[in-house]
Amino acid sequence: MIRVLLFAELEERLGRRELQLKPENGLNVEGLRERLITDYPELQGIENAMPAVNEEYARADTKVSDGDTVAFIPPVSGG
Amino acid sequence: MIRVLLFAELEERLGRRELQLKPENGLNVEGLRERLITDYPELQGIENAMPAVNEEYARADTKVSDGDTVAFIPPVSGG
Amino acid sequence: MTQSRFTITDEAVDVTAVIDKVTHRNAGAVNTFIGTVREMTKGKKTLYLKYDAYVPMAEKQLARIGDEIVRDFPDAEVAITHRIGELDISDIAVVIAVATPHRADAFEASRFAIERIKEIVPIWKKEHWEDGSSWIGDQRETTAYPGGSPEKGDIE
Amino acid sequence: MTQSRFTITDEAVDVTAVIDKVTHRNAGAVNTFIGTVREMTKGKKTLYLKYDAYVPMAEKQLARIGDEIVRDFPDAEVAITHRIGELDISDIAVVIAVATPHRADAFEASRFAIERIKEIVPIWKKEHWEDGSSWIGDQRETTAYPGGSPEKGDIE
Repeated sequence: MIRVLLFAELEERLGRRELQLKPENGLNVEGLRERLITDYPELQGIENAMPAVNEEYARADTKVSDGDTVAFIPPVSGG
Repeated sequence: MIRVLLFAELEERLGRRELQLKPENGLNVEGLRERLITDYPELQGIENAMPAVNEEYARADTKVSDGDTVAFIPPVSGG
Repeated sequence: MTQSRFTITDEAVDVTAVIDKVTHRNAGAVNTFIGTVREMTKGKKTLYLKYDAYVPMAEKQLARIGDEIVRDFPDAEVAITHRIGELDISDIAVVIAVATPHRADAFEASRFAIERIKEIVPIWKKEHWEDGSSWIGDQRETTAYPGGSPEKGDIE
Repeated sequence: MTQSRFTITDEAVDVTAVIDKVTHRNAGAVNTFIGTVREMTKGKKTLYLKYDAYVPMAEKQLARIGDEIVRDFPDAEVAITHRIGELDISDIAVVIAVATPHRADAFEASRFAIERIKEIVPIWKKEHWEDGSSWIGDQRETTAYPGGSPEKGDIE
């Protein structure tokens, strides 16, 4: 499974922080995001979140596979 | 009397921090400095010290009179 | 094991403990930046804040900021602690401490660190005002997105 | 009476106490500069330092620096404590704390304060090395005058 993490407003919209998604051949970050937008239309704003794979910022074309953790990081506001 | 204060290297050269000088009519900071140079030739470097009268930086032509405190402040190195 | 220099915590931040992590015999200067919860922002009164973080990644990103500083200032020692959870007015949200042999570098590196935190560290602030609450969606603290995330036009 | 914000002391400086003097509900940022005694300077090993001051005038000059900062940053709160007497390696010589609503001002004001201390505050440092000692005669810490005060050619 792929572990998906959502934070801040995204977490609030979804009502939880974590999802499990089935891996599929050739899936990349952008494909995974599109699946989320389709399956969870309440995740408005996810298109502007920065993706991270296994705790490192990742590109849209980064491949994701079984066992990976993919996080969608809304604009940050620490400090 | 005029109280004269000397610090750091000047204090070490003189062997003490404080002097009392007799006031005289029309005496200003520069005149006082010249008297010190004459009376205490060991005060090398006093010509480069910043004068202060009553705890405020003063100009060479600032008048000094009975009861004043005149300090000679070598280049500072705090911080 | 020594305590990590790059930490997310849900407890009150001890400024002195962060400073102690960086001071050493050849530090002549320590610059510390402390971010606190401010009551008034543009005429709006904050009651309290909530910070959340993606903790393991946030700690990695803080450590990355430390690495970036050491790349530019090889003699620098850096420690950063960011608090999460509910914070009241005047509570400390973040403490950055940078020790360097000479003071100009300490100022520059500390300034870099706080700007970089607002760019790359996955921490989010939710403001609670008298009349509602909102996740703050912009890392420069200048814009709040009522919807919680920026609209397309806001980030180009 | 509240403790003065601009102090010369012969005791160890408590960083937190200085910071506490400036934090308030509308401070969002506190910048702290801590000057410590560094062991090595240009390959020369310091054993300890002695600071001396013209105390009442030094406190007035510190307060003046605070006034200068508030003139430029009306919302700033400033506190400065400088220690005198004998200091060992890593001891704190000076703590500057500046609180402002926004962080850029805190950095700028704190930086201004340390530079200004080195220009106008009557405090002197005597370095004790393995092979001797000297009053440091230049406010930018770049030149030591073996005679303890600059020669004519050194200050133009």
